[in-house]
Amino acid sequence: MLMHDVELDKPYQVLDPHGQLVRPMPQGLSDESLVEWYRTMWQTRFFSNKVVALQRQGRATTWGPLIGQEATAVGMGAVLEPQDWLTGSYREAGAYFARGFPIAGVAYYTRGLQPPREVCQPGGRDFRCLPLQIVIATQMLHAVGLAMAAKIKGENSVVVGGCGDGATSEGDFNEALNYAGVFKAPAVLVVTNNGWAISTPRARQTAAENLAARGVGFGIPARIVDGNDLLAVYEVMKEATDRARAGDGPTLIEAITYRLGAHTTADDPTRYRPKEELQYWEARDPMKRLKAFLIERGALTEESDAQLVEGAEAFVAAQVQLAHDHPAPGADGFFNNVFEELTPRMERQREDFRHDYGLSEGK
Amino acid sequence: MLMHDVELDKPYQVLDPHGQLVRPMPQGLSDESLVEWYRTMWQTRFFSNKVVALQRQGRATTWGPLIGQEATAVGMGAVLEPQDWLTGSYREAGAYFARGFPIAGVAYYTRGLQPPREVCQPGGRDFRCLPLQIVIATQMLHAVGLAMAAKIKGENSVVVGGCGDGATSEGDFNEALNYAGVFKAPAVLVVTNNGWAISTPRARQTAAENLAARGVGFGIPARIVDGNDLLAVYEVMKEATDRARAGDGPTLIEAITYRLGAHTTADDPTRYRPKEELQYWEARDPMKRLKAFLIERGALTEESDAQLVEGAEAFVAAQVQLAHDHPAPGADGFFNNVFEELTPRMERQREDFRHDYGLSEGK
Amino acid sequence: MTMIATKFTIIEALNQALAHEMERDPRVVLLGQDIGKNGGVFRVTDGLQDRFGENRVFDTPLAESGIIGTSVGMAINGLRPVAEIQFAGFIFLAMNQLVSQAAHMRYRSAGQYSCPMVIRAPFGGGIRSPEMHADSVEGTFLQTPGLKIVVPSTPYDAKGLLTASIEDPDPVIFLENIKLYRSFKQEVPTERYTIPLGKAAIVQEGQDLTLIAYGAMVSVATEAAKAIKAQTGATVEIIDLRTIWPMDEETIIASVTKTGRAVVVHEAPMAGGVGAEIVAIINENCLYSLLKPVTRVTGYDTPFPPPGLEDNYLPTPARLTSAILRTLED
Amino acid sequence: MTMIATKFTIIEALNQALAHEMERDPRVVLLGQDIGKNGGVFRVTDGLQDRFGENRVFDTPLAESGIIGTSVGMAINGLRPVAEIQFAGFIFLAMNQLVSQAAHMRYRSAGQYSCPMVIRAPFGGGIRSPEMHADSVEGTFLQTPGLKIVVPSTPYDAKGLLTASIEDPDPVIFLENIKLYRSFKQEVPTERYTIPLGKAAIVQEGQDLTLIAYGAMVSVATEAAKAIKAQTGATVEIIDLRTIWPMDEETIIASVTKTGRAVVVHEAPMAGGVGAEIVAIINENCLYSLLKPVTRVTGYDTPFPPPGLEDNYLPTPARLTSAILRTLED
Ligand SMILES: Cc1ncc(C[n+]2csc(CCOP(=O)(O)OP(=O)(O)O)c2C)c(N)n1
Ligand SMILES: Cc1ncc(C[n+]2csc(CCOP(=O)(O)OP(=O)(O)O)c2C)c(N)n1
Ligand SMILES: [Mg+2]
Ligand SMILES: [Mg+2]
Repeated sequence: MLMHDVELDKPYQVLDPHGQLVRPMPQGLSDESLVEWYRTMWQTRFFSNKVVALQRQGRATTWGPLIGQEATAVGMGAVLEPQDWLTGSYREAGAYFARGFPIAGVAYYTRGLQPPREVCQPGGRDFRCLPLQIVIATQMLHAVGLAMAAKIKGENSVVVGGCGDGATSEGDFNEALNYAGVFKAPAVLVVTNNGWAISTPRARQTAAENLAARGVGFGIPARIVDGNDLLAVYEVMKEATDRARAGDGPTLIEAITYRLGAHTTADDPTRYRPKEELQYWEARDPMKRLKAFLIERGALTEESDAQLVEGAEAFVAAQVQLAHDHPAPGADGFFNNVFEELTPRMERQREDFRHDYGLSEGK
Repeated sequence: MLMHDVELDKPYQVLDPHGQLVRPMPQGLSDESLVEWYRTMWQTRFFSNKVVALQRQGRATTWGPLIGQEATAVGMGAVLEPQDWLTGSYREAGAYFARGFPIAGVAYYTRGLQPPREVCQPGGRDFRCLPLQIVIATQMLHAVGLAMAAKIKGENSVVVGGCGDGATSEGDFNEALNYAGVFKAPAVLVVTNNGWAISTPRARQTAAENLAARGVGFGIPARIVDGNDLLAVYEVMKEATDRARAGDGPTLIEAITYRLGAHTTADDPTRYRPKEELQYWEARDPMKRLKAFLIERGALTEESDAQLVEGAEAFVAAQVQLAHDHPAPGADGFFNNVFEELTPRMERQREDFRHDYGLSEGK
Repeated sequence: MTMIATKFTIIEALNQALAHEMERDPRVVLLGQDIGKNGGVFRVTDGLQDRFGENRVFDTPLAESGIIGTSVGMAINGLRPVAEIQFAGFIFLAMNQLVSQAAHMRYRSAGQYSCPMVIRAPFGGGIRSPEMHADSVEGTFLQTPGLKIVVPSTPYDAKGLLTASIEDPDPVIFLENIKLYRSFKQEVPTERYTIPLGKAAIVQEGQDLTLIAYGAMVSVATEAAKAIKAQTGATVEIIDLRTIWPMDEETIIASVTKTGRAVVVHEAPMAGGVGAEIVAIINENCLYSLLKPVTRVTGYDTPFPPPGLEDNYLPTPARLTSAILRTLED
Repeated sequence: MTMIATKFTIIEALNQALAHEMERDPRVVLLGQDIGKNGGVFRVTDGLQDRFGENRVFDTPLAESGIIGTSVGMAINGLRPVAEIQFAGFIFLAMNQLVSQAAHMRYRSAGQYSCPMVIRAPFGGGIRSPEMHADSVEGTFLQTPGLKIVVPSTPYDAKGLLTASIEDPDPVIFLENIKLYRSFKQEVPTERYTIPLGKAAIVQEGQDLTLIAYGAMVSVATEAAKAIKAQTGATVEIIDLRTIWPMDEETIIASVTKTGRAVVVHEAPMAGGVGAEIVAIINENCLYSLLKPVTRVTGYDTPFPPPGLEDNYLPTPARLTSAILRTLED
């Protein structure tokens, strides 16, 4: 089913925008899992909206909304096994949640602080999610490196690296594809094509008709998938991670979706984006599609849905609270973790800082 | 004839290895031009061999031999008009010569000095060849930038950028393809695939079957050409520069050839390269092929060929002599051309240097 | 020529400088991420694409090396590109094109080709921006001969220095403190003018200590100097470098020779920062006038901290004041 | 433990260190361009692919950002990559992965992930190498908190410092002077040993002046010190930094406090080089002991010159001697 040059012009779909199956259900999917992921999609949406609200109140740093992309994100993270790794940009937080990474971890981050181990690894479990990446495309090389290490060590783990459509223009993205191909790394490289890189439309990002075509030139199989269709994303991701796990190497996946929100809380999309486009995509909301399907299937009722949605909101609120209740590092916390140990000069600088800041008796 | 995904697996050929036409002669080619280019190919070979000899005598810096790749190089430079630009790596010197850039310019460079304007631009003509590039792949972005400028200014000039197969792995190469595509730059990006990047074979450089396939992912038409067939290289280059000149945008060209020499005078290819491979390619020497064709065509006789070859060697010797006779910059010459003017501190540093070096009375 | 001056922010002053130069010199083109329709994430290029067309003001793909690398080509082929890097911390993705190419082209071509281009980039802390959005890079580029480094501290300077940078025959990296972008307005002539590169400004004269600053640290310096005056009566001479490289050694040397004491302040980490070079210059030229060691008040030797801790990292008037007090002690 | 020592070049010492660590620690892997079958362009990794297999010693595609970026991933996932950048000047292509990623990973993950990795790269002048093959980059990285910088000057140090670097829990850039690679042999224990990072060596003790050097400049310093001794009878204390960052301030301060005079020497350009930081450290800690300004003998503020002129650019014993003489004057 994975292919080089064929079918690169139409996204793979399982559910149509009305939630009707256009292909058979992917194998091995239980209703429980689907409902679980649907819940995570809602948690992701609520969380994003919550942070936007907090940001407006001055209680969160600049934030890039996740809404509209929940199916891609959750599908990306949902297929992973405990031993796998995940690394993505600020926009892939939903994938982290689907993998189990605590929402509180990202909530803590929005306080403008690096979330500590206790928050990211509750119960001591390392979710193997690298800090959300800000420097566009760099994480794709990390993904390939993580995967190369897994292969060298003979471990049966795969790595998912996620980035945006804009990221595909960076040298690092292309070097990542190339290294993945050459080393047959067990990596799945996922491009969430949400149509825009800030104000730059996909069409100005590259002259190619699609981003999956990039795979050809690096000898990597590629797929285009409807990124608002959780079932399709899941299926394509599953297939790609299975391939990687079986030693058959990397896959490039382009998921077509749309950022319904602003680029970040500092952005004004009305400056560059036609209203009709937004309307078009609002009608293709990934939550609506999955809900319709789950209801038709009987896995959900209007009532249980309302409960689930409410529960998701409450869960998010609790996670955010958890993050805000967790102590901030000391005022001098920024001296930690530069190296494993402070250099003698840093010790002196910290001493001076404490003195200036009134943290210690001083010298 | 230019195409995306088709024919990317067989190099375009006009002459077979025995110099027999397998396709019609490219249109508009005179025998005089062919003989002229054949001469430049010999000049390139003699020049390269001469520098290797000089290097062994300690009279030239490290040098990367050009031999085996003369048809690609000369075909790449031969199609250019005076208003066009050319930029390539150390291995593309033959393209510079075909464009008219003085051999003396490169000979001067092998003295370990930056060739000055008087040597590079005899008669005041700027050949629009950027200094041979050492930092792999960077010149491909310059080529695209030169082309973008030509387009912005509405000038009817095209730009050829040349690099090796190894260079295709660098982020810059891929960014160059992408910018070329997005801005529809009048650029022809030529990859001289000589099979090796130092000791790294093409197959370890990328998992893709060929390098031209890279064009697909950037929306750029691509061609593969037999790089030891001057007629084929010429035709493909002509077509690509014509397209660029007509405003139809960039082309990626992969020329398949072979480096018959060492990577550089510091390299020992027997450490990594099978002897049989060398033998295979020696039998496909681009000079032999073109000679056989020109003789069969009556454009050359064994006798006139011998004369031409002898003349090429003599010409090279004279150019090298010219370069060696041209004065070196002063001992303090390395202070020049950092900025248009020396900064006050550099003035003082130069003064100190002159004093230490005994160049002036000192302070 | 009478100059009409109105009050403008740095953003507006920069926008004016760009508009003037584009008006005047058809070779000037602007490129960068989101600089066209969006006017840049900080709106420095607002309205310029509408005014000068997509041929001269254009968005690029998301690739910094591509921005600088193609600018090198455009500059060689007769244009004067003014490239925006969305945040200075991302210049590292274009480091090779900047260091080994843009800054070396005149040198490696023995003067045949050159790169008259400007790289504009916002930087600096104080606005709780995400990772790598606040990093100061000027110190890193001191080891890049062939590159000029400019950091304005006021709207007036921003306009005059940017104009001079565009006019300059060599590559200039022009670093704009985000915190200053809209923090205050100043009278700025609406006409074109230049402020020469390589010349520092004496922000205020003083007798007792020389305080060397640039960018956002100039106003921190001014506050500290006021506090010192109030607390001790001592007068501080403040030098605003304006151009980091080539550095105006003359002005520094004259001042420190006079005052005998000096403090340097910058946001960048201490190790190998601009402050180190300034101390070295003072050491070489006015050691015998020095009454006390030169004090460096800088970012600490850590990465730029996460936004929630940045206030503790950035030099403040209080920290600077106490450093000055120490340096004024006998 | 008795150590058996034989004479080796730096190349051989480095090769031994790599072999020992690979033998000892299955996490150590080597990657880079042409390091496998070819053994690296300088043969530092000669024979290691044969010995440890392609799984642990492998050639990469020609992409420096890829080398460092994948090393970051490998280090996080439990390996100890030792990456070779073919020439240090090409590290600029990987600058972002090194500065914002490798050096920041521990910091940005609040200590959850780290990058124990070594980047080896040859550098330095004196062998007439092509453009960008001789550039010194250590000064550029002083502004990169989170990165350690090591430059050995002898075979003994090369082995001990590389071993310590591989063992170090944080990223280390390990810069090897090409000129020293095969220039002399020295007794090197065949056993494993480490030389602690962050500690300078006193190459020779002296009373009259402190001469601070590293890498290839150490032997230039030794020659100059000999000349000074012969000409004036003055004794020069030579400090070999070994680790550029974190810098061994203690050793520098103790020495300069004793001698009252100092000269710093490096190949890199003067502006913003390691010398500037050293002068700043001396200024801050031993100004009152200083009898003369500290002198910097460095590359000039120009790009590294073309090979035909490099001898005029590089600090020589003669240039250093005359700078020492000036610094010794009253
Ligand atoms: C290397 C780098 N350059 C520029 C930026 C500024 N920036 C942040 S997000 C963004 C657009 C990213 O677009 P895309 O990859 O499509 O991801 P999306 O935001 O749409 O999820 C840009 C240019 C950055 N963070 N890193
Ligand atoms: C950025 C960079 N990395 C590494 C090198 C060292 N180096 C010089 S030539 C070369 C191989 C180049 O191979 P290819 O692009 O195929 O060109 P060829 O030499 O075969 O013509 C390498 C790795 C370099 N010059 N620049
Ligand atoms: Mg996007
Ligand atoms: Mg090659």
